[in-house]
Amino acid sequence: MQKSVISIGPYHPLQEEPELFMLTVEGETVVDIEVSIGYNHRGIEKLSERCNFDQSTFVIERICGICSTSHPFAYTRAVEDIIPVEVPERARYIRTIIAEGERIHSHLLWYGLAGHFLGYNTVYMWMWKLREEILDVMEILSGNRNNYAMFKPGGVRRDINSDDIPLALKKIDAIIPTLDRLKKAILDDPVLHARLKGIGILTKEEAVDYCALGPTSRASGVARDVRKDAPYGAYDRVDWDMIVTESCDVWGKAVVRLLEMYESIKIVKTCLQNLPGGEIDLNIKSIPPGEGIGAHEAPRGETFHYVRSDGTNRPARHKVRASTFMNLPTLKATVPGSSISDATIILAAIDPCYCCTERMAVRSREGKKLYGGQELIRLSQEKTKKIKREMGIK
Amino acid sequence: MEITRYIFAFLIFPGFLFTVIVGLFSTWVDRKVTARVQWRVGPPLMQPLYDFVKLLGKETLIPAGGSRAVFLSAPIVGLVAVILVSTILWLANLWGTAFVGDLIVVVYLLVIPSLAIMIGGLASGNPLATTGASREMKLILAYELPFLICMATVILKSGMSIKLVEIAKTPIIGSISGVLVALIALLCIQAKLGFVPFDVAEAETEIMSGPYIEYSGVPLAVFKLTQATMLFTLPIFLITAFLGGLNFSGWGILWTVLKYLAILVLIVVIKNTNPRVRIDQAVKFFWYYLAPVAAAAFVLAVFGQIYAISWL
Amino acid sequence: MNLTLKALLKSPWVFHLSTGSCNNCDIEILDCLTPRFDIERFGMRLVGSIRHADVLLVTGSGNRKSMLRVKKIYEEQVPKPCVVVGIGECAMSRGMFIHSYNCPRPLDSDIPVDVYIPGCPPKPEAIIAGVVKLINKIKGIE
Amino acid sequence: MKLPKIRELLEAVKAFTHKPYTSKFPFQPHEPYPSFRGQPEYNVDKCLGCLTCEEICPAEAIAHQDNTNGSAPKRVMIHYTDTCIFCGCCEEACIADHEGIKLSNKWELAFFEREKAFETIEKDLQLCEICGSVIACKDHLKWIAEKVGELSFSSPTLYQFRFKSLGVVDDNIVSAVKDYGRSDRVKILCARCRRETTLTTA
Ligand code: SF4
Ligand code: SF4
Ligand code: SF4
Ligand code: SF4
Ligand code: SF4
Ligand code: SF4
Ligand code: SF4
Ligand code: SF4
Repeated sequence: MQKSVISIGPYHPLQEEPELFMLTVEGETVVDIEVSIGYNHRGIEKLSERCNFDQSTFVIERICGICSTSHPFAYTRAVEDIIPVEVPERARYIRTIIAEGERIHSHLLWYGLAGHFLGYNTVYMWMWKLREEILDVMEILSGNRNNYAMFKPGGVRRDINSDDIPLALKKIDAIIPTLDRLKKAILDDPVLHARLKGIGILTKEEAVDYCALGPTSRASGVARDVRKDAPYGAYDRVDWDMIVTESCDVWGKAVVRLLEMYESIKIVKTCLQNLPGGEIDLNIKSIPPGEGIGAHEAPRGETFHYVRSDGTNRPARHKVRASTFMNLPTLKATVPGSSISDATIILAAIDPCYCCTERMAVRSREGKKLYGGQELIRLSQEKTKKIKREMGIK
Repeated sequence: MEITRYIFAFLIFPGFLFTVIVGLFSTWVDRKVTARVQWRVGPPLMQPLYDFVKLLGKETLIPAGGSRAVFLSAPIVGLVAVILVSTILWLANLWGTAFVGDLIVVVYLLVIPSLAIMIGGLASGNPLATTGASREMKLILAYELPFLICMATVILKSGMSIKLVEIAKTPIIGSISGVLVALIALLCIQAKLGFVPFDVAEAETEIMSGPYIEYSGVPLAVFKLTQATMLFTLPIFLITAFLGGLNFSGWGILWTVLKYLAILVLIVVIKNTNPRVRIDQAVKFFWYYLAPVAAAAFVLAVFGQIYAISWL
Repeated sequence: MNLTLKALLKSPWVFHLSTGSCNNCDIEILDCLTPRFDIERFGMRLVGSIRHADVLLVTGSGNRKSMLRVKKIYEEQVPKPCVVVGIGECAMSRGMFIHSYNCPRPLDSDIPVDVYIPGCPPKPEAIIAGVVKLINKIKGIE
Repeated sequence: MKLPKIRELLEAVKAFTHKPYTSKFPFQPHEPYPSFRGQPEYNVDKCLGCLTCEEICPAEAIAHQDNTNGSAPKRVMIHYTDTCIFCGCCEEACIADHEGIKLSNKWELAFFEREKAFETIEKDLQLCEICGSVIACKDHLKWIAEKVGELSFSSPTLYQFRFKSLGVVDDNIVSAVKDYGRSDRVKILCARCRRETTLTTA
């Protein structure tokens, strides 16, 4: 059959962010997928290196709006790892509250968007209606609906006002009955089952091979979660469960996210109720030379930061490895062979976002790919050899 | 004189003008009910009209690769077909004006808007529009089969009549087979309207409005108008064929309006509580599930007719 | 005021373009559609095809690669008349990314922007208020 | 229990029969939560013009301009609305008890011309009485003098300034002439001139 290329993006209602998926299709069947990103590249790592350690949190926060807590969380942990210090107990709890609040709103957001991709706009509206309440909670606690500006190396920037806690708890409690209803509705919906089950299969082996993270891997039976594997924040102080399913398909990912929301609600509530007193900040004055790593289980999987300090007040090197970067290649395993309609929801199922994933491929003006990752590495190696030759180094 | 009456009927009442006005009102009902089901307020009453006027005032861009004449005429063909259907239906219901076989003509005419969308999409030369057009084609093939069986049942139940006037007199819904075919026809109409779960052809998040992708300005306005008038005409068709037609004497007016609104709301609620199915699932659904059920209903109706059991 | 413009103001269909943002502004735009804000009350709709757009909501810091596209979209693909709304600090001065090597110029040096809505991200209320402000301005001038 | 589609329909009916969730905005004003981080605003009375906020601002949304021409030298503090990311660092760092610049609750900030997207306050500047270069804002010097109390007598700049602000010494000494005499030492001086006078006068 004749092959044609359908491009999704860079501006497409499927995505809030610009990126380009080139689906090679035969009729309605996708045979190959290629991802072209770079529409969102802002050179964050370099920007971070020109800010001081404290200011960097704001750049890092703006890697992405949905992980606007996850990145600062991982970053501050990396900086604290350099010194090394343990943040005060109250700060740990506050960090956990903000991070889990973000997970709830992120998963609700995903549900809404997934519904939207399936033409099920009612789910989109219903879910985002709940999300509004969570965003209100975030606004009460942190002063903004997104980009919370709460994290700083050594603790948190702002305290949670104890007067606000009852209101926040009330708002969280208020969404639970509706969430229950929607959960049951989603789990029972025969059309959703027909659309989501058995598509976009990522087997356990593939999940391991591709190093899939977060719900993408947990839906394939890989029980991995930084919050459990190497607890930090207040995650070892509260009781919660890791959600793992074995179904490996898009449905599994949806179920994982659905159930994870409940765990997050549990964590946020426990933390708010048991918020310990004390300091919220260590007032770190200087960062010694050295290097540190920090990880945080973002809504989409482990986010990882590496920071090197040379003793000045700026990071000498800051490296970000975000979850979508690892999840994106799994599309190679899941998309080919599906139909165009399924492809969109499979793409959506990893909850993709590229703000943090911007890497490089070279294309000609006409969009023909000239160099991919492999070629670029080869070119780089050749150039290094050439330079070495010129400099007379063996 | 006769001819002026038909021209009047086609252009003003119950043809173009009337259909368009009530059609736009129906789109408003659609959007309002959608919004309310989603906990929203929804658009103001005049919104569909504003949208239409605005589109008329916008620039019309014509894709470079496409065929200009086909691209521009497709929407008009679709619209004219719907207006014709509407005129025939209303004339039959109101004044009993009818000709033999008008049911068949209506059924044929109702395919034309979908064909127009397809042709327009193909003419724009956009790969996504082409995909949309090919999906539309598959969808037509899918829903026409059960739809035609339903129509056969209707003809059978109304005493082998293919005149709308006579069909409208028999409320077919009053029997088991009648209920079955009415429900099936409702789903077919959902597909004809291109509503979720059968909006595969314009699936915005998959193929960016499919056939409409390259349309802007006036032709887009005409397409929107076609959709609006369809939203008015198809429920009326349903009422005529299954629910005993329109009645405008005394309380009948209220009853008619209620019937119409009920069907409209039903369609909209179905649209809003379902995800979109895949095209292959849609085809399967219509062929493997609805068509056999429709056939069974037909058989029931045949038995009913032979043994004169009215509730079959 | 002529009829077309009046209808346009009553039914602005928006298309959303992100030029390298942190996503938040984009999400807040989507938020405007949801039950709490429901911009359909004002006849606004988010459309899927650029051909159907009256308003471009642009977010993001003008990344090199996406600006090429945005310019092309603005100049060739959007049916005129069309207004451009810059949303978020990124779409004005580039906000946090002002020193980025990949965001060389602010948005308004490439395409004209009719109204700016500051915030990082702006509340959905702010986005609505900004658009209302623009509508009032257009009404006032005509 | 499995109830396919029933719950959706019930929720739909519920939504249909209940009042919409939609807020009344923009027909009724919207009031964000008190903790909301809105537009930062200078308090011209509290701000000392110390530039800490400018230094700390991660987005470089704060700048200043020193106008030394004219009789009343002024420092203009500029806050760029089109750059600020509402992080609150400036308020957190402000040396005037976090009151010189404060995040307000204002969120409705849309504007049409970006050239005008800034807000300013003016602070009186103290210039060096010899070379005329900028030392600091008057309020800032006053603040330092008050902070260090009698220790300010170790710095002529500070105590002179303190006297002047108390009206003990005439405010209008204009003596942009270097006399290389000891009297230079009891002037309000910039660091450079202070060093020079200290080293060169006996
Ligand atoms: S994974 Fe997605 S949400 Fe998280 S930082 Fe990256 S782009 Fe943002
Ligand atoms: S890999 Fe990407 S993010 Fe890293 S330095 Fe290169 S361009 Fe920047
Ligand atoms: S070669 Fe690859 S793994 Fe090694 S430092 Fe560079 S980017 Fe990292
Ligand atoms: S203005 Fe702020 S929230 Fe909006 S895209 Fe830019 S960084 Fe993100
Ligand atoms: S000595 Fe002066 S410049 Fe240094 S930190 Fe203190 S006030 Fe700032
Ligand atoms: S709020 Fe943040 S970005 Fe805005 S002026 Fe203050 S420090 Fe700068
Ligand atoms: S007193 Fe506060 S507001 Fe004024 S310049 Fe200093 S830090 Fe900024
Ligand atoms: S050595 Fe002199 S010039 Fe340098 S900081 Fe100290 S007082 Fe200022």
